[in-house]
Amino acid sequence: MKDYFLKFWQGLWTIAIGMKVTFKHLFVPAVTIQYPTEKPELPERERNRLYVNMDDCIGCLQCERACPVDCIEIETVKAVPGEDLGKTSNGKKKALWVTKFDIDIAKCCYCQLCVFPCPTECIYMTDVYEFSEYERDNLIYDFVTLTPEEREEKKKNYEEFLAKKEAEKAEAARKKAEEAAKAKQEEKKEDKKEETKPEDKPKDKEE
Amino acid sequence: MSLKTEEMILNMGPQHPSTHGVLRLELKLEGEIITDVIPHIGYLHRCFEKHAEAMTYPQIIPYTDRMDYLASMYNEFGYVLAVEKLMGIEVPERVEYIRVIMGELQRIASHLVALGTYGADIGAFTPFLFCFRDREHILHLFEITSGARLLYNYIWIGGVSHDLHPDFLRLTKEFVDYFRPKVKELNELLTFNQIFIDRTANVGVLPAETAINYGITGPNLRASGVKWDLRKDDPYSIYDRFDFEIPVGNGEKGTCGDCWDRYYVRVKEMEESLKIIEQAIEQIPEGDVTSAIPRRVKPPAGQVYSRVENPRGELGYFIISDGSVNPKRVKVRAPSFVNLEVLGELCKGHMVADVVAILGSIDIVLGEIDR
Amino acid sequence: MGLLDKQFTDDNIIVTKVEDLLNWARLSSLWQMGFGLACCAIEMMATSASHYDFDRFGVIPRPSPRQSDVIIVSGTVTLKMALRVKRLYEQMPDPKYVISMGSCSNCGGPYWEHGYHVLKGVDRVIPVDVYVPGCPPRPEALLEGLLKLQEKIRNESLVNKKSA
Amino acid sequence: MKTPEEIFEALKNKFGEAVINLATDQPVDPYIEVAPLEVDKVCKFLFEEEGFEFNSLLNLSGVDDANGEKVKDENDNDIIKGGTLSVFYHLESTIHRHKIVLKVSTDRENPEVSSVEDIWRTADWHEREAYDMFGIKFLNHHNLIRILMPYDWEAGYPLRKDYQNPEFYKGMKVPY
Amino acid sequence: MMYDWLYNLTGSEILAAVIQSLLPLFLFILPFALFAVLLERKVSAHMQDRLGPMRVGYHGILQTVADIIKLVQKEDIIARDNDKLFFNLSPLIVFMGSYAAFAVIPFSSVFLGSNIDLGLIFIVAVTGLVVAGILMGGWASNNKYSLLGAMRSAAQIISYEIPTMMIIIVVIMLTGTLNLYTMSEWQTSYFWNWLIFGGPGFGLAKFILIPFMMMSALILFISTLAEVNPTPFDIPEAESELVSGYHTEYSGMKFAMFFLAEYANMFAVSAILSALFFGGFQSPFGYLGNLFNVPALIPFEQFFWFTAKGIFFVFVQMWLRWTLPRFRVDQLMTFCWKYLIPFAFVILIIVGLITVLL
Repeated sequence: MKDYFLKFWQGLWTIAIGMKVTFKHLFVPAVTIQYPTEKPELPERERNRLYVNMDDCIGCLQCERACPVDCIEIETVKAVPGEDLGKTSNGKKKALWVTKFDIDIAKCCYCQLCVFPCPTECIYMTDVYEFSEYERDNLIYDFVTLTPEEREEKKKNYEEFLAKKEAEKAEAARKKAEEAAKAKQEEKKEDKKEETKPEDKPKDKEE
Repeated sequence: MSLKTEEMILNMGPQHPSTHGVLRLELKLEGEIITDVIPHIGYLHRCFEKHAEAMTYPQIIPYTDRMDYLASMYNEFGYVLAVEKLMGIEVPERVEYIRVIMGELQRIASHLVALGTYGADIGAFTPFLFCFRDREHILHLFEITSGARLLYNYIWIGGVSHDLHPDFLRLTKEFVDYFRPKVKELNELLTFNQIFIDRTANVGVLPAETAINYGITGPNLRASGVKWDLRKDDPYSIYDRFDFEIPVGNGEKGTCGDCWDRYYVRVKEMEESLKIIEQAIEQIPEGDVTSAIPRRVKPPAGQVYSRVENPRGELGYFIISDGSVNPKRVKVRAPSFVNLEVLGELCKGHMVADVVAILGSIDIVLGEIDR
Repeated sequence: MGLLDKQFTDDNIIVTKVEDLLNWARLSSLWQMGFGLACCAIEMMATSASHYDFDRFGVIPRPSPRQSDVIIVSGTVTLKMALRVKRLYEQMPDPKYVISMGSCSNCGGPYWEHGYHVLKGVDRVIPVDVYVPGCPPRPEALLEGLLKLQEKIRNESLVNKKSA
Repeated sequence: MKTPEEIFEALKNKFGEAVINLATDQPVDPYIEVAPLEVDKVCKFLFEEEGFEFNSLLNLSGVDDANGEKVKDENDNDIIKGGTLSVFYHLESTIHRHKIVLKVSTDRENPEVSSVEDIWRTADWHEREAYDMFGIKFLNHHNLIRILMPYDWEAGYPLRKDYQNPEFYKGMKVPY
Repeated sequence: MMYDWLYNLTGSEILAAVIQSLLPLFLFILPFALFAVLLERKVSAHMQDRLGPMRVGYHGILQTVADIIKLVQKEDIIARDNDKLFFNLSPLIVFMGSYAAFAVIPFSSVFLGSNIDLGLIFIVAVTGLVVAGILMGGWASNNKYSLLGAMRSAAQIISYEIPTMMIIIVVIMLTGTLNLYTMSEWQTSYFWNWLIFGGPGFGLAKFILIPFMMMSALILFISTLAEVNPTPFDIPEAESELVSGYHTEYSGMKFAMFFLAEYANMFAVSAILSALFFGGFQSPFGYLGNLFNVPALIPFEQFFWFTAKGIFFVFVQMWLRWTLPRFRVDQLMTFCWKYLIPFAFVILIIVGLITVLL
């Protein structure tokens, strides 16, 4: 009988304490940050959207290798010797044209593993977090500063350069082959005079 | 004339306000009384182990965060200890202290979510919001140091990615003083509320032997009266330098090992963690945190099993390496995966409302169960 | 749309006035279906908690799909779960919207390459209105996604349905 | 507190050839190799024996050793033939505070291991997961069905090294 | 009063009676229900340190208007194998049940729905109708959760009507009338004449009665509360267990009817409690009208005091809703049968003795 009343009294008492707590909180000022009007100031190590400062990027593919999700795709084209690609901020000479550098931010898991290995610190995470889209494809960011024609043109003149080099090499090889052939003809002339082993000479010529 | 009652099968389906994520419970009901509960999992199976075999060791850390997304700092801690044990790396003192502070802050944040959602499952919505309001302070601490709110990739193999923020220690001190009265307020509002006690005392009683046989660990095991905490019984990192008690359930409001004990053990554990953080803040030495981080992580061929005291129980990493840069196999012993098995046995004979109470008291996270 | 399924021929003043009112009503009381999958669900809960307060925008978490207007797919949609998401979407009454929150539901996120059990993007199963990137997106990013959705609803028109 | 060597000696003279050897070459923890069909008797012994009392199974993990030889199957993706699948058991006694690791290897074509489910109740889901991921059949397990993957997933066992993604599953494109 | 004025305005009794009973509904209760939804969200927000609706109109004033207009636009889903008749009928009956109670409640001495003598019995009978509506809704939605929710709500409402009836008998013993209007008149204006302080007139009976009157006011508040399902007793639509109980399958305007019926019920409960124990429309400190002897002012003052008391008790209900966890079904029953009914019975006997002896 005693615990019957004790439980009834305890029920009322603990409910009263609980209500005191919530009533007290009616007068505690709200902690809400009213987002669209007051934007919170974020700490400087904040990790939200990736940004690549393209004129510092030397196309070393470190970030592409470090990314666990493989959401960075980079294509580089070697520069033709004559071209001048300018210097990175810390004075390193650039040797590669970066023709394709796009980050699929929809796949990115914001783990910051790509920021640490970058030698010129050109890829880093900004504190921009407002970039939701209506279309999924606008989330693939293309960071290259060259216009599409420039990229084609860079590729084209690299191929020409390659083709030119090929041509020179082929020519050089052909010239060498002619000299070798001429040298062989002189030997053959002398050999004809001495008539030593005729059968192995034709084999050399065929190789 | 016995009334022929036909058994009703009720699906608390993958989308249900109180299944803590995507878990399907198949309840066999007689009226309101439950005869059997079959949990169906796998709705969040994200193939962690397949990813672990395709990534290098440092690249796996972001994926360990996403397993138990409420205690991701502790997942990283467990994984990194396993790899360091395999490679035999010695970590500087300051890093050990940073890891302990971060781990204990994460334990408080994870318990706050557990207690908050438990209150919401029982019906009281205000404690849920109070717990989340206090948790925001911890998230702010994590944000100024590592840059992210929930998934950090902060603890690396051999060190941590950034040193502590200049005013991190001051803010943590402020948080500890701010949070102690808040725990008392939560107790007043929910823990000692008679309706809450009626709903949770003597519900889902887990005796000690079945707990050990089912491999239950963490607050659920300690609530059944077994004093087993890896920080004391199998000490890793520098936990042996701090003095703190292990709260154990003693059946204060009902039989020992019921839902109320599991809830109250977590509340007291938060207070213990506050003590650890205070001691760690005083003793933290100066030093460089990234000195022991190896350029390329290439452990020798072999296998290691290392375990840590995750807020939900014993989190074990079993790593087999074949000497190359990628591990051959990483198996995770997730505490929630093991704790959920006992649900079927705990819920027999209870009512539908109790299933929600018992499930909330075991405090599972689906990311960890399905991996 | 329930009461107003009749076809309207052209845009006249009355329609645009009524249209603004209906759009305003729809966008200022988007009832969200309490449906969390993974880590983004925790950020969604943090958004409805005291610091960021979803309720300011008129968004209440409703337990059942029948009473909800917007389904925020927050977390990884696996193949086993995709069929349920599709059924839930079909159970919602008609003027319904979808916010895909987080990298995982946008396109499979960190699990796109080796995730054999992960659906690569929820837009393969249900039509998505707004993609909120982030892993997990900050609560403010989710609020900004909601504002974008509200913009989209604001210039929806009765005459040519779902034109925007 | 028993060291792995003592445990190995006790098992060796109790079970003879069922217990194969104690491997201590690789770093960190030594493990005892056991024949696949006797593993439940060994575990029963370890569970009940006076000095051992391993009352808690920490972890049961399937591993694809991938030590068979690679061969091309019909549509030219490589398949591992032969070789073994193994299962690791991590046991611990909370009374004596000692731990031991058991390893069981079965061949890859039809892997069969006897189940320890009736000794430790926690083994039930671990074994179902090993079956789901590797296809290791656990004999006399009361309900050996898939646990993580959908129940009607017939595209093989995902965690094997030579697993290929199916093209479609219920009308949804699986690969990216 | 209002009836005679309407009668000579319209000339026919039926029309006057209809307008008179419709007036409280459209003029006061519907706008109050809209206001109560917003009040609930604001109160619950500030109790949880947050702000509640802010962006819809100034400080969220138009929030409920937007909700209702949106609910009108929603598609009205009736599943294929729902029981069509009962599915559509159920929200109507619940809506009707909770609004009919206002026909009898006196808003002020002049403005009164219909002054019937069986006021209290009519209210209990009509709130009993809500049970039928909920059962119909639960059964017709052909959904396991709704069925469970409906079964629970039937058990809960029926078993909580017993303590309500007992307390009503206690009140009738003291006031001698069932008519709410005469009861409010009887508790004349100053607050010490209210029934909770033992009713008008001085004497030993008044002081002995005070503790019992307070206990019976508490029991009446708890048991009528249980019929309206706010959180300590909201087992029928327990959000975390039964998805949302009997109105899981309802969408669009049908759900809006359930939604508004619930808030109207909240006001009905607080109106009954204030009418019985807290002097209905009597002002606690006498009337300004008498002070400046402007008799026309009194009805408006009374109306003000009536709504003030109503809103205060609605606030107390919200306060309870956002603090307390939820009962389990069997605990709900034990609380009713083992605690409320014995206490009500003891009070019944003692008050009976007091009225007989003194």
